[in-house]
Amino acid sequence: MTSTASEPATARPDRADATARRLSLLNVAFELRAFIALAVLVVVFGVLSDAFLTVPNLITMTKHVAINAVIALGMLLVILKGGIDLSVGSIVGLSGVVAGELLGGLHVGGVIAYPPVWVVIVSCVGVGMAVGAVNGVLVTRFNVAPFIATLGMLYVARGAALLVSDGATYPDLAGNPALGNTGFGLLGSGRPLGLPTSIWIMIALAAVITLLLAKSPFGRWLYATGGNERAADLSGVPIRRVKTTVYVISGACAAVAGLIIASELTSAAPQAGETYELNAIAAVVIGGAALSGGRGTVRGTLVGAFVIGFLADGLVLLGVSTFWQILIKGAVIVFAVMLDQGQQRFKRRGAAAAAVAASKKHD
Amino acid sequence: MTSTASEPATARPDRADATARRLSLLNVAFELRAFIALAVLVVVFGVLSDAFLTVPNLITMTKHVAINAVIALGMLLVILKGGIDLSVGSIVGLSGVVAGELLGGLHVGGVIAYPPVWVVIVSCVGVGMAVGAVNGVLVTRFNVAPFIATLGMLYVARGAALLVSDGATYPDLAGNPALGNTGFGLLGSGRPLGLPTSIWIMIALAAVITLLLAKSPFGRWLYATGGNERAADLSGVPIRRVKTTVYVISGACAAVAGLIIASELTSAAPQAGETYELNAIAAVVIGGAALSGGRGTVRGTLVGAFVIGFLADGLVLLGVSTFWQILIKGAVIVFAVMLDQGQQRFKRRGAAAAAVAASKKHD
Amino acid sequence: MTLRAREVTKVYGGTHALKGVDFAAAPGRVTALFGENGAGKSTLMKILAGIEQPTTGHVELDGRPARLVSSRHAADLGIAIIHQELSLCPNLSITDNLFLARELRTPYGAVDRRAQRERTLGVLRTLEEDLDPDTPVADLRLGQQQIVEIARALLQDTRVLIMDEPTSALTAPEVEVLFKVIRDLTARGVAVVYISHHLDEALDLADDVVVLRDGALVATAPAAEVDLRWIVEQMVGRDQDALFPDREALAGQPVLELRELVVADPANPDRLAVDGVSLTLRAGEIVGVYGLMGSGRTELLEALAGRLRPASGEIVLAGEPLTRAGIRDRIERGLVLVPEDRQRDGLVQTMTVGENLSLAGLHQYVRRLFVSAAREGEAVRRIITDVTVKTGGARAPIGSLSGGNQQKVVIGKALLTTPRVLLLDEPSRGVDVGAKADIFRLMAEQARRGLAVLFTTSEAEEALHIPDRLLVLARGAVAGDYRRGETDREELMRVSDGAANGGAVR
Amino acid sequence: GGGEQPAAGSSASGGTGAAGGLIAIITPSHDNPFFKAEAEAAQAQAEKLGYQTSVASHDDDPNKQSELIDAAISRQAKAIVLDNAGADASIGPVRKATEGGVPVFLIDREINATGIAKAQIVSNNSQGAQLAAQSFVEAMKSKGNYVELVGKESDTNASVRSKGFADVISQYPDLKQVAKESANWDQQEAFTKMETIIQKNPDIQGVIAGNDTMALGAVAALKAAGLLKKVTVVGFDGSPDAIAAVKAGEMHATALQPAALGATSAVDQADQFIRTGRTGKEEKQSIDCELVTAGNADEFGVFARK
Ligand SMILES: Nc1ncnc2c1ncn2[C@@H]1O[C@H](COP(=O)(O)OP(=O)(O)OP(=O)(O)O)[C@@H](O)[C@H]1O
Ligand SMILES: Nc1ncnc2c1ncn2[C@@H]1O[C@H](COP(=O)(O)OP(=O)(O)OP(=O)(O)O)[C@@H](O)[C@H]1O
Ligand SMILES: [Mg+2]
Ligand SMILES: [Mg+2]
Repeated sequence: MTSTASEPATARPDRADATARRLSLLNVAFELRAFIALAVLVVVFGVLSDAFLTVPNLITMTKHVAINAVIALGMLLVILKGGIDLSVGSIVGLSGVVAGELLGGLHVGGVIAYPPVWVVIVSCVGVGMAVGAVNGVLVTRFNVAPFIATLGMLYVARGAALLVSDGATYPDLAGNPALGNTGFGLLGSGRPLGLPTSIWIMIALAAVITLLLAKSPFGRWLYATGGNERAADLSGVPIRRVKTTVYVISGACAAVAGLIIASELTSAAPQAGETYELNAIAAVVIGGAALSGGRGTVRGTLVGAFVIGFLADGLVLLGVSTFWQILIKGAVIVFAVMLDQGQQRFKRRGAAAAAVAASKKHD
Repeated sequence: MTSTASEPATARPDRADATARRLSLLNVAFELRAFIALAVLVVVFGVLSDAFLTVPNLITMTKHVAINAVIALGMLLVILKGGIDLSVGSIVGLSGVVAGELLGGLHVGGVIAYPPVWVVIVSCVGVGMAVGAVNGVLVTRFNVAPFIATLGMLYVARGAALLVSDGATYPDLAGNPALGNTGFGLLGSGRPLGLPTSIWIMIALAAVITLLLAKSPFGRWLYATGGNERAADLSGVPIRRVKTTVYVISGACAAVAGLIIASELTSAAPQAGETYELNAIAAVVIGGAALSGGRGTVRGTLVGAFVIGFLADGLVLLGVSTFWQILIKGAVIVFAVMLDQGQQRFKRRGAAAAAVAASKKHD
Repeated sequence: MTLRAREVTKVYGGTHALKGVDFAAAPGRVTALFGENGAGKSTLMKILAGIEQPTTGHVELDGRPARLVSSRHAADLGIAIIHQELSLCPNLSITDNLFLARELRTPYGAVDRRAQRERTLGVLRTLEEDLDPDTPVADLRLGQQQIVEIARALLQDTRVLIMDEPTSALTAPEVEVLFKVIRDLTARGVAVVYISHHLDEALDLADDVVVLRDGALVATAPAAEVDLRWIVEQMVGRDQDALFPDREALAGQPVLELRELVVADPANPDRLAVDGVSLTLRAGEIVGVYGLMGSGRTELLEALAGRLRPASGEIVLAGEPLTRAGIRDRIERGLVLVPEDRQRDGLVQTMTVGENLSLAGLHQYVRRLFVSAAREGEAVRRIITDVTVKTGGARAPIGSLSGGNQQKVVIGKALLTTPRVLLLDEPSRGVDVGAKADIFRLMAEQARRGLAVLFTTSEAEEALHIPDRLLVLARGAVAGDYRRGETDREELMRVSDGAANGGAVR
Repeated sequence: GGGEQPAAGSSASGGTGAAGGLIAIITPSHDNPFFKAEAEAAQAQAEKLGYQTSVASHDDDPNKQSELIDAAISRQAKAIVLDNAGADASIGPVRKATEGGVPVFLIDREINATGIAKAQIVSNNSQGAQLAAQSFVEAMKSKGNYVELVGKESDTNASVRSKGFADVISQYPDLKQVAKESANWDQQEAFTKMETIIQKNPDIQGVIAGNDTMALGAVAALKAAGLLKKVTVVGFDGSPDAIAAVKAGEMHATALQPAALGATSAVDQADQFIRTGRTGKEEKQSIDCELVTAGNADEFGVFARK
């Protein structure tokens, strides 16, 4: 270094060092962003309400979270790809309606056949996958923007649900032992090992998708497609298949959520699931995923779903008015995502300060 | 050319030529895509319903279109920038509520002041602009993705509308001559030159925005920001100001729509405008705009709004069941956008075929 | 006006892009700035043009410290920059791009389109470019876009003009026009900073020479006193290895055959990008494709890789027709492309170095449905050594590598698919001399192992020295076909230029 | 706009003496069985009387309602049968229709104005709520903790019913309301909120809900928590699903609104008005709700006595 540089250098290192250290602390704090938002919620509600931090309440809230989490996990895949799926809420409704229709019996040439519950479940998931496949084809073959393709299917699937059910709610999905189609209710009310089935479904799905993303070629393809579609394409990634697949999985997840809801209520309404897509997207984004694709994790998405779910239930426990609930929800969504941005800015600044400090020391 | 190639070459030109000609005809047909969708609707409904093509009905339908068109014109600017504004529906509700509150009188230190109608209108538009400004700040200063920022504000603005009105509807906005605040109803029921005020507002707004986009530097900046934000930034385009401005305009447009609705109904409900953002986005995209930004026109957006509005009213005229209406709406959205894609693909294929044909002739 | 950087340091994340650099651009002189990829040339220029702020140090204008808060601010002070990466708005017309954020206005405040159009025509005339000012930039080929970028800088009332690789996409005649314009400007007292990896070209033009290495300024000299050798030495900090390794041609069996391949130009379907190309590629052979911008090299390679669908013709790989196969299929059968634009087509920026390397050959590491971390890791480590990628490890983010090293990652990715035919589209573009030599060595090495290599280049020297066989493309058709040593620079220019004059427009 | 349609105008004021023409039936979304039943009853009656019909739903969006009314005016409908989208927000559109020459017959929900609509035939929400609350109090033996689920808070019927409940229950000091939460008329939301409320107040003996959909959501939550046996659930509407639940002993009672009756009566009066220019009835007519309990559940069908 020349002598002109050394003078300021003697004065600066400590300051730069201190800044770097302070920022790196902040950094660690922000790293856990979504977790922090969650922790803040838990602490605030825990203090304000005795009922909040009890085991049964935590289980109940987690059960509520599970529905959004299941949809959000499918949404995560779509968002990782750089897409968005607005049709999931309608698929929730359609799936329930199909379950209701099938449990009520199929007219096959004059006689009524009652498919067993597993057939019903498979069919509902199949319907969800079919809607997802249409989304996928619209996006990949017809180059329709995901927002618009799935917006269209939002209306189409909802219309279909209303037409199938003729607008009515299927009242009793408990089945009839005589017809061999009981057991549907277990999905909602069963409690293997003391936890509601829906929580197990969420855990299993999260595990499968984590594995899929971390270990399978598909996961790698998905991150690559979301990160840079052209590069992925030239590397031989079957991008159309990847894209179609994520919509299909997202449709399946939404259908599962629809089944859980129908099973919990042992009834199925065609208007179920309205605006659920917004909650799912919010969970994924609060969980740190980028809407532009290529960035996001299962863990983050789960935490995002917990933030949204705990917030809603906590406000109910506190008896906050519905109107405030709506407003607070919006504020929390924006705020959680701002935290993320703040984190990244601090990270950049911290790293720069640290590097300057380090370089000064080497001189 | 080698002789091996000349054999198929003699056979190919005619076929290629014919293909090229056929495709270029198709091309012209597709050029008018959104217009065609509209024309098809008009013809179909005109044939199926006597009432459809009457002057009063066309005026009525256009009046209905105007509300969505006003919101969509604001949305167009946001989409041109490459953003999206999900909060417009809630702003519609909030704007009406603010009008209701102000027309009901302001408590200023013990006395109640009744602001004149123009103050009320300015205030409502101001509130819409304020929500838009918050969107803009979140997007530009805090780097929150537009989808998420405006999703948050969707809830915040709706919550605010419900809180201000305490969930109630403001019943009578006609004003009181004694208080000097009459005239609010004219916005909705006035008919200057035989056309409802809302149609004039739509026309005026469309003219202003067309001028803005075509003639003003701001228009260039907006297209540039949507086309390549980095390049625009490097060129010295004040991209933050451009981005913030479009959200503010979008908020203002939504507020105007809210005023029109409140004035037509001479009452204001806090839940007004729910899901209107989806109709506005659909209109803009059907009108040929790209959600990725930089492409879109006022004319297209208007046609898109007419497609959506005429479709809704036409289906009602035909007495199509609500459930089918929902499904058909989704299908039309997807189909109209597919037309666009199809057009572009045919264009490419047609030109390629023509080039091959031309080159073979020269040989 | 003298623009000066004083003790400028710039840190990005953990990277030191600049370490206390002093630099000055003097009025009426061309200062050429040299350095390897990642030496910090662009960063220094961005600081001088107000796009980036220095981490420490400052900028001086005529001896007084100046804080350039934005590119706009710098432009208002008379500092214009032509960016290395094109920064145009594809959806706007040429005129709109030229006047973006500096619109001429009518008395009513509207954009004065007529005046803008006139002045656009004027500046395009200066650059001897016959373009309609209303053409959307998206419809221009890369070279024409670069001309627009240059025209924009010329339109401003410039006192300091910074040109960061302005000629990377220009044809030889276009470069000559540009040089003429630059000389006019310096004669009027404008200070010009010129950056290029075409060292000879830059040295020709320069009055002063400045060399950066690893973010530090290592040498300054008048251009008259130095030669290419010296510059290269300063850049790499050692004697340069031979750029073009000696090798024996060892052509084996034919692996790839093209018959009468015709490809439409995807950007402008009215013309054919590839017009009836036939070619046989043999194992162990390196074939070069030389041509000007727009001669159709990229389209030829993209059609081979399966990215573009040929309008007619046949592609045969090892006896099997490939014409209908998809990209993935071709990769598995041994045909892989290293694309021209590594940022856009080569790399996934959100993934690590290792994940990028293994992406195309991932299927080889799959065990029972899952990617075996052990196998993948081993392959990645091996290839990092083989292609000599300088990186902090397989887990480093891809963005942390310099351009040359990123290019090596793209090549490494292709090699990990165990190809039979390696297609490289301008593998040396925007890559510094050191990395260039590495890449050519790699190509020779792969050919020795029996790969067939097909690469494109815009540099005559490379075209003459690297390949065993050289094709010259002009207007999408084969205009020349030579064995090594059968041709020279002049003939190349003539063959490719002649076609450019006849066919550049439509 | 219908000022320029003298033909329609005269029919509204004077009557044509003949049946025939179009009757527009506009209700909230048919995904609620109540509105579907009422629309279908009106349609059937109108067609029986020789009218064409058009059936549409405004989805509780006042603006969409206004548009549907515009459409009816342009089609020169003879009458509109309307279940409106808000007591205040609907005044303007109803006035517009009346001034446009199309008489409006309101069913199920009133508007906050008289003299505009030709008839307002509403089930007596207040009376029904009091009926339900009375039965609730009896089943609770006048004491215990209870939860109230309120409908969409921006909907008038939600507050009218809530007030009706309170009018009765507030007279019994031993009945303690431990939570009052809006579930937006929605089953899934009622389920979720009920589950959460149970966490805070496991010791509840009763749930009273502003409609049956929410009541059934609460039933599902209570069932899942194993509390249903101990908790009295009372709803409102008398939907077939709720009646089935009452029969099964899962709900204690519901107040049935005779939807079909109101709708049929509205069409009859419209017909009368079209032919004679008079309905022959007061504008405001209220139809009393009926209480459905296990004892009389078999007597009821789809929003009507069998
Ligand atoms: N925005 C950025 N963020 C992080 N690192 C950066 C950024 N821009 C440049 N760098 C890093 O700074 C160093 C210098 O980059 P710079 O672009 O100035 O090199 P250059 O000399 O222009 O190279 P080339 O010849 O390839 O254009 C490189 O290591 C590069 O990776
Ligand atoms: N309209 C366009 N928009 C964007 N890029 C274009 C356009 N036209 C051509 N290009 C790009 O410009 C380059 C030159 O065109 P082309 O591919 O036809 O010739 P080439 O011989 O491959 O030239 P080179 O490889 O030297 O760029 C290519 O990379 C091509 O993708
Ligand atoms: Mg550079
Ligand atoms: Mg090329």
